[in-house]
This record gives sequence, structure tokens and C-alpha cells, in this order.
Amino acid sequence: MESLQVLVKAGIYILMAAGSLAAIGAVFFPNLFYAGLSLAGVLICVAGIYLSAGADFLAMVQILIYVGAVMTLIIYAIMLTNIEEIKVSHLGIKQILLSILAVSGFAVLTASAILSIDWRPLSGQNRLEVHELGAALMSRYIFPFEVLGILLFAVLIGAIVIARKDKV
Amino acid sequence: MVTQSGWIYLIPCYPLVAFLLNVFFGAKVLKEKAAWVSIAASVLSFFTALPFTAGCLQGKIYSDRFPWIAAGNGSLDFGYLIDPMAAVLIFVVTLVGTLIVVYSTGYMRSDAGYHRFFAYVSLFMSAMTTLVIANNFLLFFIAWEIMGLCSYLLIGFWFEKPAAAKACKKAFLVTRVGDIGLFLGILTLFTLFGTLHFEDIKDMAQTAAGNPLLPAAAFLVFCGTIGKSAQFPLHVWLPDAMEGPTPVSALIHAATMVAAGVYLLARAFPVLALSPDVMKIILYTGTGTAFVGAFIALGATDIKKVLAYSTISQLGFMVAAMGLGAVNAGFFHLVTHAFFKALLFMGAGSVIHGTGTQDLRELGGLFPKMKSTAWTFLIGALAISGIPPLAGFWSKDEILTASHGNNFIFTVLCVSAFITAFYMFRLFFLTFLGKEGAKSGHAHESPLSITGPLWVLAGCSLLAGLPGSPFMGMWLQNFLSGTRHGAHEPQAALMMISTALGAAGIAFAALFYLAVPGLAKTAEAVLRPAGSGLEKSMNSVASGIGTLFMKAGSFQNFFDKYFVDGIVNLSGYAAQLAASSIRRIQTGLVQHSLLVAFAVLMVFLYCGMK
Amino acid sequence: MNLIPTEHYLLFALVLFAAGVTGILTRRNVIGVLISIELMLNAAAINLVVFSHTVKTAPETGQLFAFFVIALAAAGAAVGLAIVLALYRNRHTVQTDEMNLLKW
Amino acid sequence: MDQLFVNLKNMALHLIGVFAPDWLVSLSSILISVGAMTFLGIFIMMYLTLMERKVIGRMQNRIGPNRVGKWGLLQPVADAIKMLTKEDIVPEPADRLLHFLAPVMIVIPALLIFAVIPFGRNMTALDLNVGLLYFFAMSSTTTMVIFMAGWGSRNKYASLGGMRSVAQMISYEVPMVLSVVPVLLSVGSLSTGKIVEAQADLWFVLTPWGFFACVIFFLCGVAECNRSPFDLPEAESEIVAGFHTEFSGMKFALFYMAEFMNAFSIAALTATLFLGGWQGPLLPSWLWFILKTYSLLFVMMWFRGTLPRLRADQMMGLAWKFLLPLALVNILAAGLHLYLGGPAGFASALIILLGSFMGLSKVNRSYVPEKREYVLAD
Repeated sequence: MESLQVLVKAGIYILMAAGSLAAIGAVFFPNLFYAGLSLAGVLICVAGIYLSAGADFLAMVQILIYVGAVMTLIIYAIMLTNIEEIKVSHLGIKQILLSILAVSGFAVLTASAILSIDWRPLSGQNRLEVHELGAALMSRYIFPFEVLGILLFAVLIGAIVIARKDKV
Repeated sequence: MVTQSGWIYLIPCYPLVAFLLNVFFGAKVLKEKAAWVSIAASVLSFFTALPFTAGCLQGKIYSDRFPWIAAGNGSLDFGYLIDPMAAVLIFVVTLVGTLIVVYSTGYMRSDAGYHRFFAYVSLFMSAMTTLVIANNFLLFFIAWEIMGLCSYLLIGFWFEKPAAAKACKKAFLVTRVGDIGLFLGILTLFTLFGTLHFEDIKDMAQTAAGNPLLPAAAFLVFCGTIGKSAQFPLHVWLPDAMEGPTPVSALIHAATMVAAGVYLLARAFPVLALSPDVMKIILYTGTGTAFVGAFIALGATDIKKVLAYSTISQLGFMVAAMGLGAVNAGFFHLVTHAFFKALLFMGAGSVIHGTGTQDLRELGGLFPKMKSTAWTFLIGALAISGIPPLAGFWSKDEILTASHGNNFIFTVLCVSAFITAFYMFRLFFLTFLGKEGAKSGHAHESPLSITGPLWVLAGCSLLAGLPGSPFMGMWLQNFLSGTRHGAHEPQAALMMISTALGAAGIAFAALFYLAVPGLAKTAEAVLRPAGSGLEKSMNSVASGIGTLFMKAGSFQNFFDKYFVDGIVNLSGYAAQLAASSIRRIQTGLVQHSLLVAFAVLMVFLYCGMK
Repeated sequence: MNLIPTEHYLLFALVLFAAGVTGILTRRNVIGVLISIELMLNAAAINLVVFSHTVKTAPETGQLFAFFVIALAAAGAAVGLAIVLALYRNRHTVQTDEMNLLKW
Repeated sequence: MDQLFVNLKNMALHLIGVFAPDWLVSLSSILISVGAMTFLGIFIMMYLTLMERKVIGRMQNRIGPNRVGKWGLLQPVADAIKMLTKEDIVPEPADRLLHFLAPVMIVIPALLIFAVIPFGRNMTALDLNVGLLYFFAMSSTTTMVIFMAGWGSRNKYASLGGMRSVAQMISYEVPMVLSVVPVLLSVGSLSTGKIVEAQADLWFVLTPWGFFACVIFFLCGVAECNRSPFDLPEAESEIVAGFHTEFSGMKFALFYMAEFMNAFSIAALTATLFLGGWQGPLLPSWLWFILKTYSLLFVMMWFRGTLPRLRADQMMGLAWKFLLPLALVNILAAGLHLYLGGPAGFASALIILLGSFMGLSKVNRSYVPEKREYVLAD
């Protein structure tokens, strides 16, 4: 079976590489539609990562909610505000350079922090069954679940009220 | 023996009440009767002052104080002080004042501003009397300023005449320059002695002997006198002040106000005495003014101008006396001068009243037409020239004896005395004797209200000299100084010299103007340009000082505008500059602020990680 | 069975997060910014999932929280895009640098 | 017979295992199942087109294609060749990348869904324990691809058609997901294999909530693949051909294939969830599965042949105002049925469901626009 494991590991690394590339694409693509699609690519790679980390339910939910709903929202927004034509998609070169500098600084700092710690004792996963998740959701985390429900309900109404043309 | 008496406060109050009555009810109610209110007020103040003069004769001194401003622990208090000097002066002032008010009822009869004139005169009388009886420098200064105001108002009485308007402004401003000096002097005295009362300063004068501020205070006080008594640099306003009505010139510019300067020196004498170099300055200014005044008077063609310059010269004599240290001599001359100079001015007034002109060239041969004016004028002229029995001789002789020590001063004063006699009789001969001038034709004698006071003053000029003369044993000087030896021993020789000078002056005048007809024209031709030339140079000196002040003022303005304001504006501008530079940070772009936030986060992270 | 050492997961999440932040700071278009925000949220969710089993008493905590993150992200995206539409309707622009009413 | 295909696969593996290292063997087992799936997909797609045209023909009292090959059996091959040879036109303003990528990315989810479908006893390619959720995830990704197709071809009608079909799919996804919940309640697991095993003795469709759930699920499924009564977006009489107007040749063929695969998977899943999948008395499991799936496909074609097209607002109204509430009530009824158990549960569920059905249909009286009087041009 270890040959399969090699394959899976390779797969995961490929997914990570693809994810990073898609993320960079999402940020730097001048055409916003491509940026949206690369975001979808990132989401799917992240779903793959969730699978590799043992969270199957989460992977499927990720694809269902993110790629299904959020991407549709984003693409709707893109189409409705016909952003396509506007050529300049990024801010001034000064702002770009400064932000890249700042972010790379941040990345170096955090990376050094990550690499300097020995994670071995913490590593190791256990694949969770969906019913375990369901049980926990309904027992221990019932309160956040209900609040989430109410929040989504409010968002539903709010989004509609904000977005629709006011009937004047 | 010091006593108090409430009545003294009333002396200045009577003219003040008269002033208020004239101001508020003059136009509507009083109209013609305005003069009676003023006359009543001055007569009342004269008779109120009389008992106190008498009191002083018996050696009493009246002095009282009441706190006026309570400042911190000390307090400025006002009050009156009647000592021999004040007693004599109050007597002279009220007497001459009353006579002049009576005189001016006739002189000002048909004038439109009748009540206004008498209102100002009453105000002036109350100010002068306050000044005389004041017991401290501050009250003295207040009265001094009110007198300045009154002189402004009275000189500019016919304000519709541009010359008068200009003259009153000039008078006021020039005296102001002197007043500033006086005020600074008073402040320095206050810093020196902590009090402004005459007696206290007299007692404490010794304590501040070494202090460098003392000569400064003395000099500054003297500036006040220069301004008010028209001494050398600041004398320019007096000749122009002749624009005012003649009674004004008589009252203010002959008898009282100009004398106030000399009275100030007398009051401040303890301080002056302690600073020899200031005394020297006073002496030389006095003599200089005396000589210059006399010389310019020679060339003057206008009666009142001649008398104005003669006043300047006589004041020069008094100031010189003060400079020599002979306070009593100076004061004695002040008293006699008040009488005969008032007489001369009123004489000139009645001549102007009669003929309608002031120009000597248009006058002449008035003796037969205006007999009483002519005779009184002659008495005045004789008095001022220093002919023995009259007042002028004794007081001038006193001054000459005082200056005997310093022979340069003595010679200058003698020459001045000679010139005084000369120009007085030049004036007399040109107006009253000789052939008829253009305007002499229909001249007529003034009414009794004018000639009356003339005769009274003539009498005073005759008698005023005696109290100070040897016949009465120098009584006035002793009385003034309160000691046995008030004056110098009269030296027969000096007396002879002074009478000789007076007689020579008169003789020369007669020679030039009566005896040889042609000679008058040549004399005039020579004297007039010389006199006016000197006058012009004197004026240029005064205006030089003016421009000096102007320069100082403009520099101060420049400094104030550019440095003081500059600094203030600079701070405002700096704040604005800083604000506008910081404002740029607020770009309104969300990503900028996010970038800043992220950078700060990174810094915290870095610090946290170290 | 951990196939991958944990650091790699964290580094991948870091890359996503860094890309997200850069996107937010440089994108001139509001929807671009929203996309970057989604990236950052996913990065956070990955970390939650990777460390979910460390909580011995309730191993599913991480995953449930990741689930909540996803749900909230969806809610956020919905409201965000509604606002973008309203913004577009009122100001006819979605460029961040044209929305500078707060500019001095 | 039942495990025919499974045995075949094992034999093949042994064959390979003889001369290949073991990791190659496991790899090949994966490859074999993937290959089978793909071949099955393509084969099904081709012969479904034929079946549909034959059935619709029969319904319209005509024979349908019978020229090519015996009874028209080679017709799909002819269509395929036609599709391949047709020139692939790319509109000038279109976005090259999107235009090329859209057809590819629409087929991928359609094929991926096959991994979860239990063709026979232990013949499911990938028996995930989140199988059903996997199905929904994959079907939801198609919305994005439709956008790509519509937007990529820069054609106003295409993008409008794309928006319309996306709106429709999203609207029907909600009731579809909720209609499955009663099944999960009774089975307790998301994996399709377990669901089928749970129906060994009683098919869910026979329970009251099961029947209603099956109807809702099937209708939503049909709507998901834009077929029959709900095929408004690419209906010929409407906006040209919906999102795939600008596609021709092979790309159009791919869209067509994806559509049929979706139809097949919807039918397969309905059969798995409600008709007991491969459960069946006599015949081998996979044969039962094919029979059930194709009968459902026949129903779909039946819909196409007979039902008139729904108007856009009616379609949306049906989804949000009828199916969704019914699904919610169905969950309630299923809960009661399971909780109470026995005939009482059965009766109560039935009553609730029938009551709500009547109420909802009354509430949703079809919207009759008020009479419009036409002003004739004078």
C-alpha cells in the first residue's frame, strides 16, 4: 500500500502547488473573470487538502457552498457591474511594491516561526465520521449552530434589501 | 504750624461750577449773562483765597491730605498745600484772572461764541488754581494737562480761521512733547521716593543724592517746563498762539500758564538743587532763550508777536534765575512779570480793538486818540525795561545780582535787558508816537470795561516791585524763603548798571524812531530780516526735533510690524504648514490605510517574535 | 496516518493568506478585494482543520469551526456583493480609488 | 451472475498481478474501474440519444431513426461522426480560453458523479461515506461552468441564457437537497451503498414520505439537467439555444453528452435512493439497477414528449412556493413516521402529507393575469 501512499502524497503536493498558483492567479489576473475562476480552482484544491487532512464532510461542504453558491454570487456581481472593460485592474506601482514588501516581510516572519517549532507531537489525524460531526454539531455546538442559522436568515433578508432597486 | 481748612477746596470749585453752568446753560439760558457767572466765580475764588494768603503772612501753612487711590498697601492721596510761595501765586493768579475776565466782557461783546469763551476761561481758572494749591505732583500734573487743554481750546477759539486751527494744534502738540518729559520725570520721582508729595520729597531729597536716577528725574521735569514755558527748543508754539483772542494771550500766555512751568521748577527745586549739571543746563537754556527771544522781538512787525517774544525772553530770565539757584528772585520776577505783561497785552488788545489791526506798519500817532491806553502802555513798557521805581527793575535787578558771579551769563543777561528796553520802546514809538499810520485815522478810545482793568494793572505794576525792594528790606524774598536772608545784598553798583541799560535802550529807540526820520526805515530794514532769519533758524531746530521723533516713531512701527507681528504670524503659519503636510496622509483610499495597518501589525509581530 | 508533515499545511495556508492580503492591498476593484478576502478565510480554515484533532476531548471542534467559517464566509460574500451592487448603482463605479469621499 | 463484472475485474487483476509489481496492480485496478466508467458514460450517452428519439417518435406516432443500421442502432455512431467532422466555429469577440474550457469542464463533474452510483452489489466505484453529499457538490459545480460558457462566448443571449439556467438550477437545488433528508433520517448514513442495503426489505418509495420525496427529487433532478418541462433556457422557441448557442462541432457534442449523463445519473440516484437501487428478487443486481434507471429515463422522455414547457415565473414559483415547503413538511412527516413507527406513524405521515399537498396546491393557484383589453390602432 505504501506505493499508493507515495501517489497520494505526490497528489497532495500537486494540489498545494496548484492551489498556490491559482491563489496568485486570483490576485494578479487583470481580467476579473479569470480571477474568479482561479479562486474556484483554489477552493477545489483546498477541498482536496481537507480530504487529505481527513475532513471529507468539510471538503464536500466546501465545494457545495463555496463553488456552488459563493462563486455564483461573485460571477453574478462581475457580470452585473460589467467590470470587464476597465483595463487598469491594480493600484499604482508604488502601492503594489509597498504591499508586496510588507506581505513578504510578514510571510518570512511567520514562516520562520512555523519552521522553528517542532510540530511532530501535534501531528496525526483521525478521519471523522459524518455522524460524529453531526452529533457534536447538535450536542456541544448547538448554540453556534442556531446563531449561524439566525445570522444566515438575517443576511438573506439584508442582502436582498440592499441589492434590489429601491422602489421609488 | 500746619492747619487745615475746608474752604481751600472751594477755590478751584467756584470757576468749575461757572464752567459747568456756562457749558450746559450758556447757549440757551445765559447768553449775555455768561460773563457775569465767570466774573462772580473768579471774584469769589479771589476773596476765598485772600484769608489764606493773610494766614500765610502770619507764618501759618495750610496742608491736608485725603486718600484718593488705595493701591495695595500704599495709597496715592491728594490734598492742598498753601505755603508762602503758593499763597503769593494764588493771590496773583486770582487777581489777574478776575481783571482779565472783566476786561474780556468788553472785548468779546459781539462774538458769537460768547458763553463758550467764558466756559473755557472758567475751566482754565479752576485748573490754574488747582495747580497752585496742589500738594503733590500727580494732582499738579492733572491740572497741568487741563490747562494744556484749555490753551488748545482758547487758542483755537475762532476755529473757522485755518490759521487758528493750525496754531491750537501746534500749541497742544508742542506742549505735549514737554508733558511727556514731565510725566516720565514724575514716574522717576515716584520710583525714587515712593511718594509724590512736595514736603516728603523735600525731606527725602538727601537720601537719593547719589542715585543716577535723580539727575534724570530733574532733567525730565525741566522738559515739562521747556514745553509749557516756551523755552528754547519748544518755544515755537507761543508766537502762533497769538491767533487766539487777546484776553486769552494776556491771561494764559503772559500771566499764568507759562508761569506754571517756573512754579514747577520752584516746587521741584530740592531735587534740581542736588543735580548740578541739570542746573547748568537750566541756566544756559534760560539765558539762551532770553537772548534769542529778545533779538527776534526786535524784528517782529506784529504787536502781539513782539509781546509773545518778549514773554519768551522774560521767561528765559526766570528760568536762568532758577538755574542760578535764586528761586526767590525767579519767583519775584514771575509775580512782577504777571502784572506788567498782562497790562501790555491788554493795552495791545485795546489798540487792536480800537484800530482793528495788529500790524505796526499801519499804526502810529495813536497817543492823542487813545490817551489812557497810551499812558498805561507807557507804564508797562517802563516797568519791563527795568526803570527804577517800577516792578520790573527790582525783580530783574535781583536776577542780575544773582548772576553776578558768572560773568558770561551776566553779560548775556545785560545785553538781553538792553535789547528788551530797545524793542519795547520801538513798539511804543511805532504805535503811539510818530505820524499817523493807515489805520490810525478813525481810532477811538476803548470803553471803561477795558481801560478800567488797564489802570488797575498799571497801579500794580507801579507797586508790585516794592515788597521785594530794599525799601521794604527784601521782605518778599525773606517771606518766600522763610528765613532772614532770602535775597542777595543789593549792590548799588549793579543797580546803577541795570538802570543805565534800561535808559540806554530807551534812548537808542528814541534816537532811531523819533529823532531821525530816515533812520527808522533803515533800522527796520536791518532789524526785520535779522529777526525773522533767527526766527526761521529757531523754527527749523524745533522741526528738526519733530522729525527726530517722527523717525523714532516710524522705526518703532517698522520693528513692531515685522518682528513682533512677524513672530505671531510665523507661529500661525507654522501650524498651518504642519497641518497641511499631515493632511496628505488622509488619502481616502481604503487600501492605503489597510497597508499601514498591516505594516504596524508586522512590526508588532516582529517585536513579539524577538 | 499523517501523510504530510504539519509544517507544509501551515506553509500552504501562509501562502494563501499572503496572496489574499496582497490581493486586498493591490486590487483596484472591490470584487477583486472580496475574492482575496475569500482566500484569506480559506487559509484560516485550513489551519483549523489541520489542528482539529489536537483537542482530545472534542476532536471534531476544528472541523466544525472550519464549517462555521465557510458558512460565515458565504454570508459575508453575500452581503458584500449586495453592497457592491448598491454601490455600483449609486456611484456607477466599483474602483476602490474612485471611492475616496473621505479624501481630504 | 450477480457478481459477473466484479469477478471479471478480479480475473483481470490476477492476470496483471502475475508479471507486474504489486503497486502496478493496485494502480491498474483503479484504472480498470475508471476506464469502465468512462466507456459506460459514452456508450450510455450515445444510445440514450437514440432511445429518446425512438420514444419521442413513437409518442408522436412516427418511427424515429431507422435508416442507419438495423432499427437505427448505428444512428448514434452517425451523429458522433457528424459532430466530430463539423467545423468548430469560435466567435471573434469570444474569450478563447473560456470558450475552449467550458465544454471540457462541464463533462468532468458529470463523469465524477458516476463514481458514487452503485451499479450493482459492491459494484460502486468509490463508496465514500459522504457519497450523497459528493453527488450534490459535483452537481453544484456545473452552475459555474454554465456561467463560463455563457460569458465566454460574449453573446448577449448566451450570457442571459446562462444566467437563467443558473437561476433555475440554484432554485431547484434547494428542494432537491431537502427532499433527500428523509432518506438520511431513516438510513443514518450518506453513503449510497448503505442506503441501498437499507432498502433490502422495503423500498422507500412505498412509504408516504418516500413517495413524495421521490417525486420531489425526480422533478428537481429533471429541472437540474434543464430537461423536458423545465428546459426553458435552451428551448428552441426561446432565447436561441441557451448558454451553448456559440458552440458547434465537438464542443456542442460534449455539452449534449454532459446533459444526457446528468439525466442518467439523476435517474440512477432516484432509483438508488427510493426504488431500492440494485435490490431485486431474482435478476442479478446490476440488471435490476439498469431496469429501474431506464424506466425512470423513459418517464423523463415521457415528460418531454407530452408536457408543455413551463413559463419562467411558473417554474420558479413551483420550486420555491411548492416543492420547497412540501419537502420541509416531508421531513416532518418522515420524522413522525420513523418516531412513531408502525401503522400509526404511517397514517399520521400520510394525513399530514396529503393535507399539506392539498393546501399547497390550493395556495399556488396558477396565476391568471387580469384580462387585458387591446386598444386597436384607430
